[in-house]
Amino acid sequence: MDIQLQEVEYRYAAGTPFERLALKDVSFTIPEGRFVAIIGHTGSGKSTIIQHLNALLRPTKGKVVIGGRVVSADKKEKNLKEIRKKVGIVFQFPEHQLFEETVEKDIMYGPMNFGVSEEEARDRARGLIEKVGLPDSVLEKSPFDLSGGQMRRVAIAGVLAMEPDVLVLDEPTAGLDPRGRKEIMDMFYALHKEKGLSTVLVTHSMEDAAFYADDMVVMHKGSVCMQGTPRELFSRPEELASYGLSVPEVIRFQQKFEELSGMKLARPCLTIEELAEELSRLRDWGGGS
Amino acid sequence: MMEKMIFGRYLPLESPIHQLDPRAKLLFTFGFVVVVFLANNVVTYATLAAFTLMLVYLSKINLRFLLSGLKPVIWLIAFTFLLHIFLTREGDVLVKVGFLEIYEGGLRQGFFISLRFLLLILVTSLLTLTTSPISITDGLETLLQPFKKLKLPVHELALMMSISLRFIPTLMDETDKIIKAQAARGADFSSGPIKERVKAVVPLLIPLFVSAFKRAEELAIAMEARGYRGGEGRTKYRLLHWRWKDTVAVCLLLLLAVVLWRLRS
Amino acid sequence: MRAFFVYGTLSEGITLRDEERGKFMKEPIISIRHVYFRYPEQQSDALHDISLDVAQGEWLAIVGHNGSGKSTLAKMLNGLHYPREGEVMISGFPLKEEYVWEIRRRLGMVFQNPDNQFVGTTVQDDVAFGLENNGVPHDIMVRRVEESLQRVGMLDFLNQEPHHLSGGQKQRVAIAGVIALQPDIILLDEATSMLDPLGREEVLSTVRELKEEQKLTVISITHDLEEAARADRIIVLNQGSVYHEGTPDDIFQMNKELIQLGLDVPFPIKLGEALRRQGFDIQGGHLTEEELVRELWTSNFKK
Amino acid sequence: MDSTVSTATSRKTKTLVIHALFITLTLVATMFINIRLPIMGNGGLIHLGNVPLLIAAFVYGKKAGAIAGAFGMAFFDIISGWAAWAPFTFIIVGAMGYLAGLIAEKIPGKRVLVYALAVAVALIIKVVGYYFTEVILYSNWILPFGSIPGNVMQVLIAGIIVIPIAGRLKDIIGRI
Ligand SMILES: Nc1ncnc2c1ncn2[C@@H]1O[C@H](COP(=O)(O)OP(=O)(O)OP(=O)(O)O)[C@@H](O)[C@H]1O
Ligand SMILES: Nc1ncnc2c1ncn2[C@@H]1O[C@H](COP(=O)(O)OP(=O)(O)OP(=O)(O)O)[C@@H](O)[C@H]1O
Ligand SMILES: [Mg+2]
Ligand SMILES: [Mg+2]
Repeated sequence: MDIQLQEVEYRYAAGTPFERLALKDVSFTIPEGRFVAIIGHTGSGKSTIIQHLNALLRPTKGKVVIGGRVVSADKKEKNLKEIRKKVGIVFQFPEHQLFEETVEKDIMYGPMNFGVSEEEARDRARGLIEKVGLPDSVLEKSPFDLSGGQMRRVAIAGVLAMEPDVLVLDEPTAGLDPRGRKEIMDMFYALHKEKGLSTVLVTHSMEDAAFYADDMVVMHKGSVCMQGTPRELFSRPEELASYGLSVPEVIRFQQKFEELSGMKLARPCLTIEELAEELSRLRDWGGGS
Repeated sequence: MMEKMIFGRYLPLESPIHQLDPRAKLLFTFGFVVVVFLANNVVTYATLAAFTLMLVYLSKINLRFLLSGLKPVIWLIAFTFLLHIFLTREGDVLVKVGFLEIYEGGLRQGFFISLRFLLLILVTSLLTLTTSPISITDGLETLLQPFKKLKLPVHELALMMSISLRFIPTLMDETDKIIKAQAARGADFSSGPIKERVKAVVPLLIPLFVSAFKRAEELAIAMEARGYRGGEGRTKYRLLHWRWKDTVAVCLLLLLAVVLWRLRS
Repeated sequence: MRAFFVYGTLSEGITLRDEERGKFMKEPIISIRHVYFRYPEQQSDALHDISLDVAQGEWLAIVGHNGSGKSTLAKMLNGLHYPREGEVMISGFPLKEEYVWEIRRRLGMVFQNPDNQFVGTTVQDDVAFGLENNGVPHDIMVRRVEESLQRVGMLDFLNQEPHHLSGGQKQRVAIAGVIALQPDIILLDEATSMLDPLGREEVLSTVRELKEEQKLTVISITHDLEEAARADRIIVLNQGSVYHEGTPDDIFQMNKELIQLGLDVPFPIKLGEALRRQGFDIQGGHLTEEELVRELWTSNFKK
Repeated sequence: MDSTVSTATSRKTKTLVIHALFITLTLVATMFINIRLPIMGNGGLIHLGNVPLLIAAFVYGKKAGAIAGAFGMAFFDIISGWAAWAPFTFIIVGAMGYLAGLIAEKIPGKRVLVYALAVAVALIIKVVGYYFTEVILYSNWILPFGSIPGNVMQVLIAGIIVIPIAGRLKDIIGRI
């Protein structure tokens, strides 16, 4: 299922004195099965965009096409549930949405809203709790008895339980320690690979964008200002800097090396391993002479 | 989405009324609410209305804007008017349509009471339109000082009000976020039978309260870490200045009271 | 008992006690000796036999996994709870109920969530909050509010309400609120963890400048290794105990061990490893990219 | 010194902050959290402002209930064009919160029944209180009957929502 944004504009509090233009003329596509990262500094409109991906917000101009269904300003769409079932969003600090008496019930809440039977929902909860790296015994506990990181995992399981076709993540690792971050990101990546799940990641971490994404969208003041693969975009560091963004450490290191040595690597490297390999290739081929 | 609207009632303009000390405005408003009840004939009501219009003029607030803010109560005023017309049977019969009779007294009564109502609301609205919530809190705190002797924790009440003001936008945002997070999980807040709708707010309310508890905890810790230990020994950053204008305003109200007292029948 | 009135109505922050304390300046500004702490109704200690010193003017980073006791330690240093056992001296005062207000004036904290520590309805009210609590006279207060906002670069936002500020701006206001009290020590408990990279950098460079200007001692609790790497010294907490203590160089040599502790290894070290695996000639761990670039170049390419 | 965590002041500060946040919650719920009932045409919008006040009363007791109700609702009146009602609201809704809290604190027995009783008492105070308020404001004895159904629905629905979750919330805050 593809999602297309076509010339989307969004104004908060439209028609009041407090109106605020948050998105203007935003067009891009999230192709099925891809991993797309959206980056941009604070207030650039990232969270506003992702709320359009499952019709939580309706554009004030332009349209959003979600797997064939059109959401636009003039048409009041009925039955948005169908869309929301297909596009799952993990919001920032998803642990703030937990409310049920037990972890199991909380995970079952989403699927049951979409008409999944109780047994089926329970099965999904049991299956998922391990996927998010928690022991079975957690299922019977109250979500409020867990640590922050555990709560986050339960909330994520609650979204995964809807079995969406597209998974949207708004800074899913904020506030976790480095190990927690890595575990959660690796889990999303594994899901993406295993199930071919389209994934949209909003992040402030250039490292994560470089490491996980196939495509990147850069936002600035409510517009899309750059689009392309991480390799393309990260080879334009000055431009990124003008939007208040940086490049991953690996790229920064590569730049420093190229500056000092006056040599150029074959391509921008996105991971440490890649950089080490490229460097050794450079050394063997000629740099070392 | 709604965050900036809340303080929308306060219009930061530069007018003689805006510049008054909040204490003066509070006293004036409370006084006015009492004085309004003095009016009981055409002359007194006309005086009162003229006085109110003068206040509106001085505040530099667009009358149309002011009236548009009264939408929620306008129909009530109209309804009061009609009821009084039909239910008061005094004086001559003016109109008679079938069994409905409109008396002169009814018309007058309906008109007066609706007007009184309208004026009350206009003046109280003026207070909130020309005074920021923070100043109102400050003003109330100072006005309530004498009650400290009666063990009323005036300082705590004022701080409580200002913290609650400060958290309005934050908690509204929070509400909005939770509504969206649950909607993304398929919660439906706007259809189905009553029972479903009532049940649908539980996933909103529990997280909202839990986050408020957590906030309270963190905020209290932050306050103590910054040396908060109750009202004793505390100094104040915001100081109010009572000027001659404020005295004039209060005197004006007294004058109005005397005039009305004289003119009422 | 109302001690804060005597020293609190400070004439520009220099108080009797401050001068008295000057004699012992050589001593560490914070010393913690064999401290134990347990939350009520808990089975195990949140802090277990902690001993450490903080020197005046030092930048100390405290790292550790989620739940390792960092915030518990931070709150203790501010007298938000007291040790069950052990001794703590802060800025010349023993950590006891009777001195707690003195300590809080000298050790300012900035917490993680920018929203939950903003008390005032506007920026200036918020900065004034701590001054009001300490009974600072009005004219001094006005000047201090202005000065401290100036220092953190937020003077233009005097009358802004918090919901019109970004997270980074709110944190800078929080810092202004702390330095308005002219403290000796400033303690950041993951103060940048909810910010975007730009906001994070703003806040940290603000603190760095202040530290130089005013000879502050800074303790920063963080998950951000780049931030920790810039400290003078790092303390690693693990399950309520001090696991290791040393310069960033020392700590980051621990490498694999850090990962076991739930932490990460800084980028230059990871890259150094990878390069060595590719047969590059790289000596020990480098903490900065510059060092590594230089060594990589000089000993592998420039022959 | 064994109880090493909360000193007397910190309890006071926390209570203050809790009260402040409940005022805000009452206000926010009154303004923004609505249930649209399928019945009753335009009057079918029921706000949930009574929910936080009842929760404050059940979870934190009479004082919290009174403060949340009195300040939160009166403040709502002031900023949304109902300023003339504010003083009455302050007393009526304050009394609702206070009595609901008092009943929840003092009367033993099955929680659900006690809470139901508290809601019933709050309902009576609201209906009677606003009836007389409007008698004064409209100078009329009949007109105020018009607002009774709305008032009843509001408290009733708040009660239906709060009674099952009050206990749970109390439990949750015990842990965090
Ligand atoms: N509920 C709202 N009401 C009014 N304006 C809003 C609202 N939410 C966001 N905005 C405004 O819209 C713009 C885009 O906000 P958005 O939350 O999408 O940014 P973001 O890129 O997600 O930022 P961050 O990195 O801080 O999460 C900002 O200028 C913001 O102030
Ligand atoms: N109020 C409390 N009551 C009971 N136990 C607590 C309380 N606060 C913290 N703890 C426990 O004390 C331990 C240390 O917690 P602390 O908050 O100090 O960790 P931290 O290192 O700051 O973690 P993080 O990186 O998540 O902020 C944890 O096991 C935690 O569960
Ligand atoms: Mg966002
Ligand atoms: Mg912590």
